Amino acid sequence: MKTIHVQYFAILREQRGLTQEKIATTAATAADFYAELRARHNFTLAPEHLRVAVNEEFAPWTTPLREGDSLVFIPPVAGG
Amino acid sequence: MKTIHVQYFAILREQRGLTQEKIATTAATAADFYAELRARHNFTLAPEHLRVAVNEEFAPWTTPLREGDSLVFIPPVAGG
Amino acid sequence: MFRLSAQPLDPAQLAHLLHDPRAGACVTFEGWVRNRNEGQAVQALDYEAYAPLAEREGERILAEVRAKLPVLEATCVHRVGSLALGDLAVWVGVTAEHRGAAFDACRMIIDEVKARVPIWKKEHYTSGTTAWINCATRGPAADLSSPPK
Amino acid sequence: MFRLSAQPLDPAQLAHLLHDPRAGACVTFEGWVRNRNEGQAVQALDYEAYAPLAEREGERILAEVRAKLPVLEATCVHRVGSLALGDLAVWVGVTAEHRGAAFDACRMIIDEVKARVPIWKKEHYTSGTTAWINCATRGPAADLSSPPK
Repeated sequence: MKTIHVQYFAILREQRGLTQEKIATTAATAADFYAELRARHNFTLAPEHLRVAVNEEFAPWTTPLREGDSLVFIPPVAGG
Repeated sequence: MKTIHVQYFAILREQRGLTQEKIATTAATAADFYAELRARHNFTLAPEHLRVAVNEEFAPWTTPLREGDSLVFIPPVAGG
Repeated sequence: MFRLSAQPLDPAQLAHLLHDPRAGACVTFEGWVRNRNEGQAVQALDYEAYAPLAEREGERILAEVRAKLPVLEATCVHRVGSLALGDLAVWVGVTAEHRGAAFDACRMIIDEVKARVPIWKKEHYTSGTTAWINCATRGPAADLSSPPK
Repeated sequence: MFRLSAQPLDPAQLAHLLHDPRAGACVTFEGWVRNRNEGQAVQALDYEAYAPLAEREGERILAEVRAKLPVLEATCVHRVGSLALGDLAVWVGVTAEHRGAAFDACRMIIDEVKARVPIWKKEHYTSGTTAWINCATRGPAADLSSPPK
């Protein structure tokens, strides 16, 4: 069991109804963790449309989670 | 014999030492007229490096001269 | 320099930062909030950013462009928050000795910023609906995420 | 609109003329007097134009670009007279719904203006010599036309 800090932005923030939370999880990787959250909160975006950031840096979905990691799931961007 | 109004710009103005003049000439075309002026004033620019404007519009070198025409010989441009 | 701004952008002030006696060319791009997008009448929009990563990714883009092209200065500032029609959403300014590099760099920066920097745009339509751009799912799901107000 | 100006150009004021609720992109080009050209240290320069034809040819360029690309507004103003280092020599501004057309049009305008509009530039070098750009003849003739002062 690890405690992970998640921040939500844009459509994920609206779908979750929160800007951030701490979650205890047994998920091994960032991908497993998103699958868990998506099932729980009915996020509409499939993981292939997202990127993930671990500790404020883009990271592979296969990144193993460590205690205290900070995660952000990045919906398709639309600056400009 | 026709009277032609000539305006000089840039390097031609400096080489002629005048901004404009009226010239009586027997030259038949714009090309003949430049050849006449070039010989008289030692203009350094060959006609292939110039364009000519007749009555405020670009024109072919073969344009016949008419009484009262206004001519400008256009050195290579360098705006911007 | 890449940065996010919650305050309105002042192009004249931003351009001042680019002055350089070696510069012969300055190309700027301004992205404005326009009144239509893909056939829908837009009323306003919100930009939201994941600031620490957005700023880092923005700086990386500027560094990449500087490594590829002979530019003197390159700056990008992106608004966050609520914007009205006609507001300036993003400003990019590039100086170079010659115009070719300034045009190419300016375009590369805005293209990369739009593709890579974690900034999101929510459009508010005059119809009362909203949409997170590029996040629409097919069919009714898009409406579930943005009910008419 | 294409025009010549004997007065300093104000980019902020010029950009204001381009505002349009349909515009999503505004690209500007500024040509500045830089301190070197082809290895020579520049001190100042003069621009001279054949005004009636310059304005007509400039308007033709803008019309051609508007016929080729989906732009909303396109403006170019060129300085004439004596300019100092860092002064703004030419300003081009283009708005369009989308950035691709704005970038392409802005670049096409400045390229064509430099190639076709009867405006001439005389550079004054710190060495005391001068040159009419693009008018140099080979060897000593160039010096005859611009003796050291």
